[in-house]
Amino acid sequence: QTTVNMYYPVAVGGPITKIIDKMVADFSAAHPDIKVNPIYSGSYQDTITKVITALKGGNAPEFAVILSTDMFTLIDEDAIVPFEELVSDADKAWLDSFYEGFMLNSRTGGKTWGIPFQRSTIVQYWNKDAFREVGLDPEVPPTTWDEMVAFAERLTKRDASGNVVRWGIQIPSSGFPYWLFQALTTQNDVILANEAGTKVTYDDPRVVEALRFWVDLSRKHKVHPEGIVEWGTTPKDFFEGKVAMMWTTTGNLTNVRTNAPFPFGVAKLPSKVRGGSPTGGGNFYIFKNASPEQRNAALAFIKWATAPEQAAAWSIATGYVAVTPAAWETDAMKKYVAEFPAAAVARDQLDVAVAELSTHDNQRVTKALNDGLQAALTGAKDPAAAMKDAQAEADRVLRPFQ
Amino acid sequence: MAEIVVDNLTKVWNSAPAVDGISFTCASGEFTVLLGPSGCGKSTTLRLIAGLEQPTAGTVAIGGRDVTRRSPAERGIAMVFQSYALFPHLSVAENILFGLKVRGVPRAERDERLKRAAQTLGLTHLLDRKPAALSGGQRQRVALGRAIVADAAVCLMDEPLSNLDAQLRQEMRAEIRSLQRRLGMTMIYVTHDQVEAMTMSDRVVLMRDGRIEQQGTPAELYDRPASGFAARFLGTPPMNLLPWAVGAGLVPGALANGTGGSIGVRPERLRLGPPGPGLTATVAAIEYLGADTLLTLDAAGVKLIARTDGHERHRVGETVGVSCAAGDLHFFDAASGRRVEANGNGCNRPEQGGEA
Amino acid sequence: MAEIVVDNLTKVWNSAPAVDGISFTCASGEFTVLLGPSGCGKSTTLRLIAGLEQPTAGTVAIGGRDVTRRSPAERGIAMVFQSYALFPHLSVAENILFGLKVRGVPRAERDERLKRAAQTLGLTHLLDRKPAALSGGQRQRVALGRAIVADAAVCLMDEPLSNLDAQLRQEMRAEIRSLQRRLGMTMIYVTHDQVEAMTMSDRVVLMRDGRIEQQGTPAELYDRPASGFAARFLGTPPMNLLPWAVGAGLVPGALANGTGGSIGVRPERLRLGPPGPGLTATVAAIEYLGADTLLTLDAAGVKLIARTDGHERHRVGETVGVSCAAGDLHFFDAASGRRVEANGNGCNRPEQGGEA
Amino acid sequence: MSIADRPPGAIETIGAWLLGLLWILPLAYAVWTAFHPSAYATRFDLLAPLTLENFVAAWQAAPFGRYLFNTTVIVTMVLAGQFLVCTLAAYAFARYRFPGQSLLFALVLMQLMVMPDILIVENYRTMFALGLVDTLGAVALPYMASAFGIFLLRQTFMTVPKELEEAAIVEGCSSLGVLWRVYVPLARPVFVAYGLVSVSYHWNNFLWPLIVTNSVETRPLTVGLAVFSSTDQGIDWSIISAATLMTAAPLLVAFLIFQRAFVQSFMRAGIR
Amino acid sequence: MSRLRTSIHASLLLLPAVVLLAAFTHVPAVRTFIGALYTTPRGKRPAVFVGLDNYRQLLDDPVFWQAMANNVWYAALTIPLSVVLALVMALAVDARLPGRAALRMAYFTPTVLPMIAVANIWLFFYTPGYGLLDQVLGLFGLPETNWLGSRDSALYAVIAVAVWKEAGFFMIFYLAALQTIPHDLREAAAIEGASRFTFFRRVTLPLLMPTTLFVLVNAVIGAFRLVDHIVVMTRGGPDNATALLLYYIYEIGFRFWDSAYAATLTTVLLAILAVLAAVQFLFLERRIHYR
Ligand SMILES: Nc1ncnc2c1ncn2[C@@H]1O[C@H](COP(=O)(O)OP(=O)(O)OP(=O)(O)O)[C@@H](O)[C@H]1O
Ligand SMILES: Nc1ncnc2c1ncn2[C@@H]1O[C@H](COP(=O)(O)OP(=O)(O)OP(=O)(O)O)[C@@H](O)[C@H]1O
Ligand SMILES: O=P(O)(O)OC[C@H](O)CO
Ligand SMILES: [Mg+2]
Ligand SMILES: [Mg+2]
Repeated sequence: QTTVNMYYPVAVGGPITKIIDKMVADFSAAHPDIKVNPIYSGSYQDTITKVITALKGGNAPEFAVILSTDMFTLIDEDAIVPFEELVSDADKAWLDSFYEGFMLNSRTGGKTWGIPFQRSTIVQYWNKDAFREVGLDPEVPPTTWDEMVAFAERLTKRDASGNVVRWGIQIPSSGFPYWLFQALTTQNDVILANEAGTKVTYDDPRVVEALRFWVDLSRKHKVHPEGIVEWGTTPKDFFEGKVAMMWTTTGNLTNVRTNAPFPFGVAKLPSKVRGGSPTGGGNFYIFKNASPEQRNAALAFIKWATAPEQAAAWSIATGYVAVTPAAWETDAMKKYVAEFPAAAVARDQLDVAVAELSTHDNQRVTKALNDGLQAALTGAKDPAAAMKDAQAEADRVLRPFQ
Repeated sequence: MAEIVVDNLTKVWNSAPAVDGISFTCASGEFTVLLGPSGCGKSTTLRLIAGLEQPTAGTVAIGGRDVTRRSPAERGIAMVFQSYALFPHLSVAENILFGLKVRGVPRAERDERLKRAAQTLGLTHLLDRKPAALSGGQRQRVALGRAIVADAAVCLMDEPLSNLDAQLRQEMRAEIRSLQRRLGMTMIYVTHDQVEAMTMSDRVVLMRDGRIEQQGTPAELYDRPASGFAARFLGTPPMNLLPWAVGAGLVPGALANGTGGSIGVRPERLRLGPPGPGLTATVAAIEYLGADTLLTLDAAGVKLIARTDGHERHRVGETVGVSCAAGDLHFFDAASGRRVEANGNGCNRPEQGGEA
Repeated sequence: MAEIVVDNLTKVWNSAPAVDGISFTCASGEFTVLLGPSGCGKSTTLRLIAGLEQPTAGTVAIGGRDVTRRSPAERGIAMVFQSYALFPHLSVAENILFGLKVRGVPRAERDERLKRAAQTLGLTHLLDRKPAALSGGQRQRVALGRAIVADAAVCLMDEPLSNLDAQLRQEMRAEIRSLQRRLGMTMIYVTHDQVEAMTMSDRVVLMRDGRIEQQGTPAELYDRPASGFAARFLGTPPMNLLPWAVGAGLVPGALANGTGGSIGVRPERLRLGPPGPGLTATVAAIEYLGADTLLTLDAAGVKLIARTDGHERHRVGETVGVSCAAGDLHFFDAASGRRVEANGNGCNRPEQGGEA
Repeated sequence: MSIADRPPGAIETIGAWLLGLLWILPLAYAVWTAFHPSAYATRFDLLAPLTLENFVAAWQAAPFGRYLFNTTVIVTMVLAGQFLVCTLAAYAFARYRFPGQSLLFALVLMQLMVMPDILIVENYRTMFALGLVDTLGAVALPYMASAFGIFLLRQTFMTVPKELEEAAIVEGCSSLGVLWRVYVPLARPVFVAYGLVSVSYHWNNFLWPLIVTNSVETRPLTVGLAVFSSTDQGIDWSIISAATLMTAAPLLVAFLIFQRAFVQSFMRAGIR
Repeated sequence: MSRLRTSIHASLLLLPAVVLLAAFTHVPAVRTFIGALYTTPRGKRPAVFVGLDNYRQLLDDPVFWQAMANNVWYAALTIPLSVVLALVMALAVDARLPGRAALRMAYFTPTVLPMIAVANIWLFFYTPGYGLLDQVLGLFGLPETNWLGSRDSALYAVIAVAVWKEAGFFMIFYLAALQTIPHDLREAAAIEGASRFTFFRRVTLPLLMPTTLFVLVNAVIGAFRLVDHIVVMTRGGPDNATALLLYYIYEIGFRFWDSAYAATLTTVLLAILAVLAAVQFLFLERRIHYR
């Protein structure tokens, strides 16, 4: 019997550890020769910390679920093996069975380093009651930036003394502002990083334009709260009626469904030049220090876990997007979508999805962007200047990789 | 102005009363000594007067004002603690000046008072030391200094001289007494030293088990002790308390027959001579004290102590006759231990109890 | 077995010597009293013997073994601290038994000893209390109890009775003395109480400013004080030290003329009578002490104190004649203050200094 | 009642209570939200319905029973180790004079500054080399010698009156005897304080236990708690609060039991 | 006791502490410092000796300087505030206040509650609009404020949490230390007419100095150490407005995995703390009355 350890994070609410345990138990029943040891390892951030600490201590796990964007970090640490080295020719097809949008973050240099597992995109949620209240059609979300601004202006409500009691739109800007910003840049038809993860285009005029749009939402149009908007409280702001429309991960779907005290809608993000959203979430990675048997065992589990039935069950339980088109064809999934059509929005958006910003020395490079975004949003810097500084910093960090 | 009236004062610690309904008055400018055996409640009484403890019952009035619920600071008192209570982080000078600084006495006057007190107490060369670097007696003097400089209307002292040598103590006695007179302080003073009690005080309050056994001038207490306890408590060595039969033998023929009560006579009142008609005893032990010599006498199994001149020589085992003047005898009731007055000039023991 | 030899012991605190090269021997089973004014180095000497301080110079030997570098625990001593040093977190019983527990004395014996000590000290009903809930005298008794139960070969006591009343103190004196005798303890005992020094000790070591002024039996010190200092230190009230001219008047005709030295006479040796050929003085003050009365006399501007019978009555302002026996006079050198022996039986003052 | 412990005036009382209310606000909020449906997490309505669902949900999200046991074992080990190791070391620093003392003390204080979190990679390596990864001992070991404890106890021991040590020595106590019979009992309020603080810290310690443990058998409570804190899908205050109360309750109870130990004033009270 | 024996005793007493400290602090710390002289090893690229290059990089790093400035400001506010509050609290709950036990509990809660959870609760307090703070201020008609999301207020908001956390923690030690002050001193001072304040200033405070030294050293170190709430609440944002040194080190070390640079920063931070601690120690230790 082969034993393999799997680190996994919990990034959404609900009894995730129980679901994983059950998945593992089901797998064991089918593969008595493999023992998978699931090790809950905190949040995404905790998990990568734990993995790399263990790695540096010479004790890395055999495989793990880690953010897709950490791919370059793991490659640079020489921690993981590409799946091409593991799969038989017959399985090559399996590598192509995932949504292309998700694979953008899982491949580089022609090799597949991660397998999509708990993946997401950004979607917009809107409060139908608020729409109705201001005379908007509650079933029609904005589909372009201009529409969004127009809607938001109507939705923003002020009390007698001029204090805002409801904002029209909210795009969170704490934690990983770059991710939400990437939606804006994508819509403005610009890609932030090359596929090799060695170059970024923060100072592209279209990027600056996207940022200026975000800043203008609060400064010029006054339909978006000023300053930094907390990611963690945004859903609550929505439930509280403090905002009429919000952008957040599709992973929040279950949360919104249970907690919103009003009818709500879910839609693809609006478009400017084009539509689109970055993908997000975690991939499976297999680590180098695993023995060949362990690698095969891990691979067996990954394959099993991403097979249509499992992927569908996982998606229904968590709100993540099932990672293969096949999964959406299963009966369970069809039934679920029929019951709850909003669940399909994120998938539908995959057609226009792009890779989440990911480069070598990823955290530093994204921090450069985050800092620039926050500087602009808090009014400390002009968008152009902020992006110029961010570009300079990113270039400095990426120089060794070019 | 600073008369102290203690009325029915009671303090109970977990059900056991330490002070049990005592009342006394200390007139303004008077020097009262609190006397009594260890644990009888002297310090507690002082602390109640100072306001450091809240009484279980009773009141304290100072200068005609009921201060029972007032804070110590409002009572206008100075105090020497039995435990000294020196501030360990302050130098001797700072300890002494603490109260003056607190009260905002001007610097020049402070320095002046400090200088005077330090001189009186022989602390001048120690002013910069911390208490930890002082001898026991020096610490006690610092505590004394703190009370002296205060010039308070009421001064409470709890055995302020117990750790000083005889000579220094004598000087301090004189110093305290004259200070008290000069400033017209009302003083309540706890001591174990009989000489202090007798020489310094205007009044003595003798306590026993939280109650007052007797109060009066020192001479009253010494000459007419109200009870066997009072009789034995004042005077070193203490008064001899003898069974009727033995005591009567000291003044042959003068006393009618009687039973029950006891007869007291002070050691210094006993006269030794050759065996005669009166009491005969053998010398059981001899203690030479320098100025005096104490003889322990054995009169048919009853022990009594006689104080004689320091140079008078007796031998252990010697048989002597013991006598005294009829007026030197004290009578105490058998049951209550209270004093019974000899009626008339004669020494006939009254069968009927006197005061009590 | 437990002889204590102190040799040239010196302790300097920041350059000022507290103990300055003292040497004395306390034979096994002997009771030595350390006497001296406040701050003269008594406690320091005791602490050096106990090993609580390291001497700057000199050695301490106990039972023939040099223990100067040994820890206190190795010296086999018990000690009563001047500050009591009770463990505040332990009850009275636990405080007393502390050392026995440390030394692993069996429980039954511990209980036995505790019971005995508590009874002796009158602490039986206080055994469960913490020190904070005790009166001053009770605390001191606990400290005493701790030393008593130890049954150590050497016992050091620093003013162990200073906070007890006269009566209790007398009992304790007897108790300590008999215990010391019974167990053959070697005792070094610091006290300010003259009576303790005189009655309890086999030897007295009188200290002054860190040095030994005089040592000997109590009677030697009282009867033949080696200096004016020693003469005045022992005895209450202290010896009168008079200028030659005045002192000579006390024994008219007996003394040759002389200058310079001083003449000492103890207050209890002065005899008062009607004014006569000798010294004439007026009564300046009267202090009634109960057993005695102290008269302050003024002989042409020189003050002297006389102790008289407690019942003798004089009046302030009265003129009296003062005299004494020639043998009661003590002579001291003017310059050194040391004793000068009167030669022969007569009382001629020798012009040439005696000893020293 | 002695003057020393008379009640203070009304203004001080009110001030102290206002400060107390301010300080307890987060806990009060946690209690409010934990017992109400999440819709009331931000609305304070006296008539809001009460519920235990948050607790049920929190309890089911992780094996809290087992975690509680692990935490208790870890905390006990840390505390016992700290008391022993720190007491001995503090005693040496407070009462002995030896060459190199200041240097050594400075080195100890350094641990106060070197945040253990910064050293986790190195410490993980050490634990791995010792074969202790994923054991309860590994969680406790790095914290047993605490500069904080040594410093604290040294400061306390330095204020113990010298006479008491001397009395004990005369009574025949060895060095350790003095420590055990005089210093430790006299420092009791400080030991209680340190104990409470140390227990609280390790009860809530997260990163190191997360890194060095891999299994349910060794995980402490905080790892379970972390399931709810800032998940990427937003904060659910109701469940976080319920879980927080669940994990912190034993500490709150312990504090209420032990806080009385702070009023046992006795240092110096007995010597004269 | 001879010097030799004293030294042997002392060494034995210190042995367990020294071994543990060395194993889990000093040796790893030294290895970390040495790491600061090399590049960060990554995967197949081994570490290369670069001498002081990492320090040079640090001098040019604007985020480092920003974190430094933030931290100085943060320390300048949290240290005095938390120490003074701690003392005030200790005095309050040492006295016979009604409900003293409950009050102690209240002050102590920050120590008991896990930071990961409690930081989220603070997040609620600071939430614009319906957050507790804004709800209360709203009663006075004040507009909503983005406490954590604005550069002007974020650092203060974070400081408030730190003070909340630290004051109750230090209070415990002051409370315990207050018990070592003999009652009779308070009595003596009362007799002398000293007000509570005078007694506090002239007696309590000096006698609490050993604890104050302890608390101060810890407060200084704490001001550079306590970053859990930053991790949860602001992650150093907005735009590094709440980045503190240790948080920045944490980010470099465990998010960027640039261990060499993190070691460099650690060394600098340690040097700062060592100097601060030593200054306090040398300055205060001599002025402290210990018994
Ligand atoms: N720790 C110390 N540092 C400096 N000087 C000290 C210290 N301890 C005592 N002294 C000084 O040494 C001298 C002798 O002190 P010691 O305690 O031996 O006196 P003592 O004879 O016991 O006096 P007392 O009868 O007042 O207790 C005193 O002048 C005292 O001030
Ligand atoms: N805090 C306390 N708690 C309980 N009992 C106490 C407390 N303080 C004193 N006592 C008891 O009260 C009684 C009277 O104590 P107090 O101190 O007044 O005696 P005292 O007359 O001053 O004795 P001493 O001469 O020994 O100092 C004693 O029996 C003592 O044990
Ligand atoms: O919240 P998730 O799981 O959708 O993922 C968020 C982003 O990937 C963060 O970079
Ligand atoms: Mg008393
Ligand atoms: Mg002394």
